[in-house]
Amino acid sequence: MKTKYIIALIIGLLLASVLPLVIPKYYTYVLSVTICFAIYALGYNILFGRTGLLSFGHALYLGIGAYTVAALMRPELGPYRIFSMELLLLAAIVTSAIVGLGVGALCIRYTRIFFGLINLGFVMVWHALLLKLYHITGGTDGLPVYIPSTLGITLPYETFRTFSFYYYVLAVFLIVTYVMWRIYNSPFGLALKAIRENGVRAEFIGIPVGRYRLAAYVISAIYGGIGGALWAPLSGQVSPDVSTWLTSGDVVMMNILGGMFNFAGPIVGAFLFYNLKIQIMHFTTYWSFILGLSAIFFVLVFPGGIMGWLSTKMKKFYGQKA
Amino acid sequence: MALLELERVNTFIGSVQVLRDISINVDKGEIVCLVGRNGAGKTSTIKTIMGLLRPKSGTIRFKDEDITDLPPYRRARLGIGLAPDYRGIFTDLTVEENLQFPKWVIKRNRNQSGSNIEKEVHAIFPELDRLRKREGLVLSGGEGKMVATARALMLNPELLLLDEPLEGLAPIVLVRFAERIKKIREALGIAILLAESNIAHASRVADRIYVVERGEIVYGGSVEDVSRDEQLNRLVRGF
Amino acid sequence: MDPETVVIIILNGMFYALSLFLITIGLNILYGFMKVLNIAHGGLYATGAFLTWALMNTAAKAGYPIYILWLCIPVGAFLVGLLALVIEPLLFKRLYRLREEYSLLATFGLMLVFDDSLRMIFGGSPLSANQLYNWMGTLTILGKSYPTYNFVIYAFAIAVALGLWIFFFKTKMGRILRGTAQDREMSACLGVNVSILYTETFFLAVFIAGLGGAIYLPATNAYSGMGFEPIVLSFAVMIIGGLGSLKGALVAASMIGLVRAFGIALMPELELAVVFLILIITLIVRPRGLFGKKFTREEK
Amino acid sequence: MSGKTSRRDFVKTAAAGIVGFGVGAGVGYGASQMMAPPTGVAPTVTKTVELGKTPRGVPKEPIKIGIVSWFTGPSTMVGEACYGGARFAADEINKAGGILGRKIEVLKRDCGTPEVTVDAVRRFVLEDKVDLMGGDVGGSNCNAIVPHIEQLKVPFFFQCSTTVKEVEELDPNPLYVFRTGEQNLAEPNVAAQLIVREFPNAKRIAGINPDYVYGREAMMYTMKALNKLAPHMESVLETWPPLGATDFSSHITAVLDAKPDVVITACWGGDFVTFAKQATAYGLFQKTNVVSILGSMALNSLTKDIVPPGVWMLQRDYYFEAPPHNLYPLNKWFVETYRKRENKFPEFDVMQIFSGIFAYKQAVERVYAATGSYPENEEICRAIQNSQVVSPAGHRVITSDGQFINPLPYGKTWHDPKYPIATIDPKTLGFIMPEYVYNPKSLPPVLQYPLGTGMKYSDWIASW
Repeated sequence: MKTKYIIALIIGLLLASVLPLVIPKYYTYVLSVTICFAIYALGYNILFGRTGLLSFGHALYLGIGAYTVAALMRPELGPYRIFSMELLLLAAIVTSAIVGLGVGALCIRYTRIFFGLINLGFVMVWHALLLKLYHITGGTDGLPVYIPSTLGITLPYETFRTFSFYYYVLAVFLIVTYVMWRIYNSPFGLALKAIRENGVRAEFIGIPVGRYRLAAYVISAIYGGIGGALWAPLSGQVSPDVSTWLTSGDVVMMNILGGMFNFAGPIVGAFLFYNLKIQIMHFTTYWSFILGLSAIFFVLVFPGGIMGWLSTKMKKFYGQKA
Repeated sequence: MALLELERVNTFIGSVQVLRDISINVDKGEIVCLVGRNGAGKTSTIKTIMGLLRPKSGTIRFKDEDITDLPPYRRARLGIGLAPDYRGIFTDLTVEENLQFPKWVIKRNRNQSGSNIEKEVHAIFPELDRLRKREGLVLSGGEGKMVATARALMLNPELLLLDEPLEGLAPIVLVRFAERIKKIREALGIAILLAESNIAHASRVADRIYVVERGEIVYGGSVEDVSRDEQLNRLVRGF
Repeated sequence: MDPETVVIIILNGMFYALSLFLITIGLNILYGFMKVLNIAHGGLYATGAFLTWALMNTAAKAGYPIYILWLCIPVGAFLVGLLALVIEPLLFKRLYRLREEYSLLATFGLMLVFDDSLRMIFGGSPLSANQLYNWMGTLTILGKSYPTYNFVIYAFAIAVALGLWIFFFKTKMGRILRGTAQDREMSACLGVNVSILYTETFFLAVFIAGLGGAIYLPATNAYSGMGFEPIVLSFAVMIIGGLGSLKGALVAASMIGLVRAFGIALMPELELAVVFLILIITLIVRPRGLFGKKFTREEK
Repeated sequence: MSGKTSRRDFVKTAAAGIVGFGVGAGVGYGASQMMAPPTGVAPTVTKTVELGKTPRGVPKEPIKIGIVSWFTGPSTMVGEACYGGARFAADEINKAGGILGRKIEVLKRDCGTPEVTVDAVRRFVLEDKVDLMGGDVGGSNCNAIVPHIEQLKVPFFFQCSTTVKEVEELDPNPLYVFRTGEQNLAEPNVAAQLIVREFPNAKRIAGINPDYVYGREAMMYTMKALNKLAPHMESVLETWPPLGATDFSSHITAVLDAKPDVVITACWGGDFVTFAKQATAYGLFQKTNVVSILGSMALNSLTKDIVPPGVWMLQRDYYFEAPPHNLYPLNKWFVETYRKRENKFPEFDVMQIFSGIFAYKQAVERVYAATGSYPENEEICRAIQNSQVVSPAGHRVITSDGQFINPLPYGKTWHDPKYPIATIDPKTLGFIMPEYVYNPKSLPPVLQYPLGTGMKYSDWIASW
């Protein structure tokens, strides 16, 4: 059983590493962006799918990660500008963790729609500040993001975005996915599941529900920050529209499309959502029409998401065999 | 001829079977009691009769009409009234509004005695006058049971379903309420099917008793027979 | 700032507030009765504006008298209501059973569909129908010009608020609705056809949103994407005022409208942030909102 | 029909790449006052020849033009104008045989937010392999994509969205970036001149401007220029409604409360329509004078009942009645043909992308004629720089930093029963000539804005 997984993993990795050599340049870039969103969605799911808290403002952390990177690269900083991607990632992790801790401490007392909307409130305040503090954040312009150095090497524009950074993003993705896998299977991760099923009962059996929810919140905030920090140099530009309630809706969509009760669900969902969007946008300017219809379709037909549907199919298949 | 007839009804909640081959009948003007322990299937039977649970197989007939597939509101309009175990008082509305509710919904009453039913109900429950303006939220347990029962009667039903009407009442109130149930039959001549977990209480009001255990009817017969059957008594008591 | 200007600012604040109010009522009704948080409500508001534009434009081109143009407003709203009769059985009926996040996502999808359909049908340019606005002319209040049409909106919104209050608290239908909102099983057992009642309620909520769009059309204009901004502010209004509270919606909408109007005059940099700060503070200090009911254990 | 002949003339004229004052341009309004045409083709050509490259044949595949602009949201009309103008140009060129036989295809992609715009541009280049791009994307998006365009090395013809920040900081020495309309720095300057000329006694100035880089710059530079030209004028209030606002009443009230003599607004598109309607009701136009900097972008939505007579409107660089149709048949043909195609009057975006594409065509043909080799993007861009093009709005000179130089029409709005929309009263229609655009005090002492020296615009104003 274990060897089967390892073989699958190695095949997947090989595939992932030769892919940029095969597919068109633009799609390497798209793939890298997808991976950033996958990290973001994966982090979101520990809150949403695992702990059962629906936040309608998680783009806050994507924005914080992205803006941290952009802000530290600002020319105004002169000699203090930071170009090392590793340092930038670290900074994004620290800021998103701090903000996550603060916001989370205020949020975790609530569940359901109240939790969702208090987060919406925070993302909109953050959005309003980005928009209105024109001199610091660039207002609607946002901030340009320059090409960072990865492991001390700075590469030219094209190579960076359409080739080298892909591997960097992929590496980070593998690390954080492994970490998340460990978290899911730790006693803490299982306790979160108990909290989702029944918060009151979880409290009775001695789980510190509040603290665990907060921890889950901070973890998801950090993942959002990492996703944003990696995405920013790929995009080359950040603007306040990264963090709105609408973009917060995107991550919910990714999780539900992929299947929020499945570990791989958000990853599949992010891949599906972003590429669907890119492809539809290619054909028509009425892309949001089709995106909207597919959201409705998925909710009604595959409420468990792609992975949920697949895993029940698999179970049936294997169940019959056995 | 039977007013209500259940024939080999099987009901599931999710994948759990809660009723197994239930066959009961209630005649016109009869008070029938379902007796059983908590979780034996009394409430599920009543919900199935009301249409809140859909049986997987079997038929339910009311006044010789097959109502197995009718939604609850159609059954209510046909003449089945329910006072559920949780009382189901609309807490936002006053007692008066709660009582008027069925009348607003069903504009034309089944038979022409519609205007009298209100008087009759008030005659049976004179305390209602006092509660009239009270909000549903501030009723005591006994008052709540009374309002729920009275409200079900306002539908002018031919069959009244009472789920645990005596549960949790103080002894004096209980005796009084049991008398009221009998009075309802006397005044309106309708059939009553009630669920109860105590055989002694049941025998106060019922003409006939069905004993339910694990979703099955284990006994059906007269009150006297049940009271004498020590084995059944033990089964229902649980010790 | 002279006192006359303060009066005008208050009026301006209410102008904005009442549009939020009209959307929030619908949201409140839908959440209160069906526990569906309908993001697509913004799209229905926009549809109201666009359909009314189509009617008014046709009527004006055909040279119909002004009262016909007035008539376009309720007719436009009614047409949006008819739309509700289609989407409710097709989509929303299936959502009532699902978890909140699913209905959020589905209505979000519906919002996108609405927005794009409107653009497909009406094109991307903003559409204006100024006949009524111009016909009403300008009023002088304390020496300041003020559009007379705005008073139509004030009167209208107050009428809607009063009408709804009477409807919910004084009519049979309204009280049946309130009972059903609390316990749909029980009211079904008392003979209520909940399915039809839900459709009717949905019609009512959508009709009000459509009316909101229709009545604001002469004063602003209809453009694609117009549903997105008010819907998020309406969520804020709904939470601040308290879920399901009519009074709360009115008070909270006024609060946001006034904060915004004075914000623009006094501290334009922070106007938008303040609105959401109010939301956050409300949720922290008083999560059930200003006029919301106490939560039951299950709701917490 | 005269339109047909004119069109053929036009296509021929442009195709031949006549440098100087062509037949159409000869009658072009103010053409004689254009700057002396510099010549920039020769160095490029010689360079290519010197390098001794093997000549490149004309590629078989069609030329792809990618239009990046708004195709969703409240500014959709802008995208439609750009796309309509590009298709118009493409159809005309294709009818006449294409560019060296290559047909033109027009693609479009939505811009939306800055990141989306960057992505759209990148996708056009990397995936669709477009030959040139164009579009009006707004100031914020423009600032975002300019650095990427220079890296992606595909020419981009901006319509009207370039900002002072872009010109001065982000891309001071553009190669691939072309501005087919005036830079944003031109308008505030012209607005200031207009105010000084029309309202010499005004003291209090207020602004209602959209809250993004364009609105901010428009207000800031107008005030800078006014401080120099008329130091007695001061800004009493500046309000910033968001882009896409539906309710301006609070902003209008605040402005009225400040009792200004002149109100400057850079609201455009749907915003201007709503603004105009609400401002009328609040009596803004009666109580004060309004100068609109970009209101004409709402041209087709300005039905006669919205715009009150007497708003001074700056027309960026093209207004469909100028040059007058009787004097300049090319414009007449342009307006009439466009109306037939789209049932709309051409906004300046239409004209700008149209002339941009013709400048591109002209450059390709010219370099090919000189070298016998199909030019690379860099060569094409160098050939466009310092060239000239005949446009429906008159003759256009393109500077070494990719700026199309042109006069700015302005005038007071009124309603001509001939048209279903509000138009400019011909009696007030005037032009501010390019040299004045960059030289407000041509009244002595004469100061020329040192184009191409990299001098900052604010420094220049300060030096008046």
